[in-house]
Amino acid sequence: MIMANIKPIRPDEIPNGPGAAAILAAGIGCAAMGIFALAGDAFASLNHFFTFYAPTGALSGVWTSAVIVWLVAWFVLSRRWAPKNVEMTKVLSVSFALLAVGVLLTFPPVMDLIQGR
Amino acid sequence: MIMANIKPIRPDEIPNGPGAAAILAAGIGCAAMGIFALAGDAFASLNHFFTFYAPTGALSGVWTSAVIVWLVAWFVLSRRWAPKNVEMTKVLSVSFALLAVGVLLTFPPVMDLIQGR
Amino acid sequence: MEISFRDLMTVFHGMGFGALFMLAFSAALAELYRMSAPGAPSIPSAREHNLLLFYLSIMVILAWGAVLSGAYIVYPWYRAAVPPGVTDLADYPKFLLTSNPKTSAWHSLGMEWKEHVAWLAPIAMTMVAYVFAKYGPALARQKEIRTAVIGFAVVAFVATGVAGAFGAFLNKYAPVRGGAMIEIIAGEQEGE
Amino acid sequence: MEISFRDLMTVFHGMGFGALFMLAFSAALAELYRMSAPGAPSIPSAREHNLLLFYLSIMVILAWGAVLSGAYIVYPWYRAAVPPGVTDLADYPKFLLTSNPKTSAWHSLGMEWKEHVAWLAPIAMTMVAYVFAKYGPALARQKEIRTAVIGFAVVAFVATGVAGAFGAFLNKYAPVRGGAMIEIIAGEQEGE
Repeated sequence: MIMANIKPIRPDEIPNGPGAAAILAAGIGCAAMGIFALAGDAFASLNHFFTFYAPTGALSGVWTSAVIVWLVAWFVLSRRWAPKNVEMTKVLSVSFALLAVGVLLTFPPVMDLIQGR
Repeated sequence: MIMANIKPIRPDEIPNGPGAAAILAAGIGCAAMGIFALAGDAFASLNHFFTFYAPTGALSGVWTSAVIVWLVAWFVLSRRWAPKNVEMTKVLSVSFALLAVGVLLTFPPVMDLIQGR
Repeated sequence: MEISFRDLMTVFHGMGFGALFMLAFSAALAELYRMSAPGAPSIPSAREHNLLLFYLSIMVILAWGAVLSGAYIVYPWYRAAVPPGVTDLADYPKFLLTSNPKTSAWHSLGMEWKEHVAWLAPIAMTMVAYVFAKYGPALARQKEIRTAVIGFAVVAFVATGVAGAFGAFLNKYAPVRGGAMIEIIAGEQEGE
Repeated sequence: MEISFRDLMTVFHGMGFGALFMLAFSAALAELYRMSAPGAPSIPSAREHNLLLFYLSIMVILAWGAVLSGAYIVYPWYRAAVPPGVTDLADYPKFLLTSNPKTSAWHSLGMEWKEHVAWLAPIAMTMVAYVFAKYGPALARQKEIRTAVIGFAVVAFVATGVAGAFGAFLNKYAPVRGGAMIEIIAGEQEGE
């Protein structure tokens, strides 16, 4: 992955990899929440699929799936980046962009706009 | 007043008098709020007296009076204590006791208990 | 989606002033505690001091705004007397609550407590802000004053919490209502 | 003074978890900002560090508690389908709101926004607490990580604010209701 690796780690320093992994994973989780929310709203079949627990409806599957995506992303990124220093500026931009996706796609007027309602 | 004065003031030090005045005055104001609230509730004539602004009823006079008592107490204490060091431990005990009076007397079950309801 | 004028004023009172005031509390308490801790590892800078003083001043304004808007705008609607001949008490929250033994304590405990205890908060916070302005970091050497400042601030927080929590309940069980309707979003029919 | 079981659960969701979480925020933001400020006048002590970590951990629990209790306890009551033949929608808040174009946006904007955006908060706060645990004062030398931590925390705060504010409105205009009544204070007849 392009962001990984690079700067040598000073002995007294915690590498920025674990932090970068947690931050990027949180961005991915937030974006997943927005994307799944939109998908569940737009497609009846997905809405049905996401109904993990009937009384809570599609929300149960949307959040569960987003949380799984977040945790898997965190786990995978952690394993790759734990001992390294990564290009934090890039990680930061991507993470905030993903967070923005999550914020925008959970906002109903944006959801409706995308669906052409 | 027994609490006033005593310790000499070191040149690099702000005397505790202004703080003591503000604290004791706040205690007096809180107690006044409780006492006026109880009085307005217990006596119809006072309830009538406290109705400074009819739509708000007795509450308008209760709070206005308490605020006036607080500000007057603050002004008077400030003038007396401003340049001095006072016995802060005593001021503290009295202020917290007055605060407790305010807290208790604004609690309706205590109000009712005192009025024998 | 629309809201009545009285609802909107209640929102200003409860959320604009009251909730903002409460939300500001934890930082104020933490910073007051820390900056004036005896043996604090560092003397706060003038900038830190001024920032906290500004923050406390805003809180004082919010506290007075909350009690004054409550007492002079919302409370008169809440306690408005029922005109003769009116039997629907929906627009007279106090009498709606007291007309039923199952709800009367929301007034006789909740409202009566709230309307009085809330006033302790602006008095206490004004003192807190003044004392902090006067002493600042020197509070670390004034142990008793520091105790009083933190003690009064905690009581102000709790008093506001009581007022806010009962406010939320009262706003649910017997909301003030009426006045012109203000449309926030044009009506739409579809459901999902 | 009594409260229904469903109301009580809504109180746990909204006040016990949600409001407490929000009230904790300002101190968390202030301390995170301060402790990790580059050129901070002092290195936070281990005790300060552990205290903030403990505080953030409580916030993470409150955040998850708020969304989970919302999704699995309150939301099912809110969205319950109206059985055939029932015409009084009072116990079916979603359908009560969507049945009227003047209130439907409280659902289609308020609830639909709230139910999704609220989930950003526990994800973001979990990351914040983890990163603070991992780096602590070393954040002062990790400028980008610090920016991310504070940025995500602010978004979590705003998302919770949206959820909480709409929660308060929904609880007023279409409260979840029903279940056993729980008496808090025995009924009394007198009014004042």
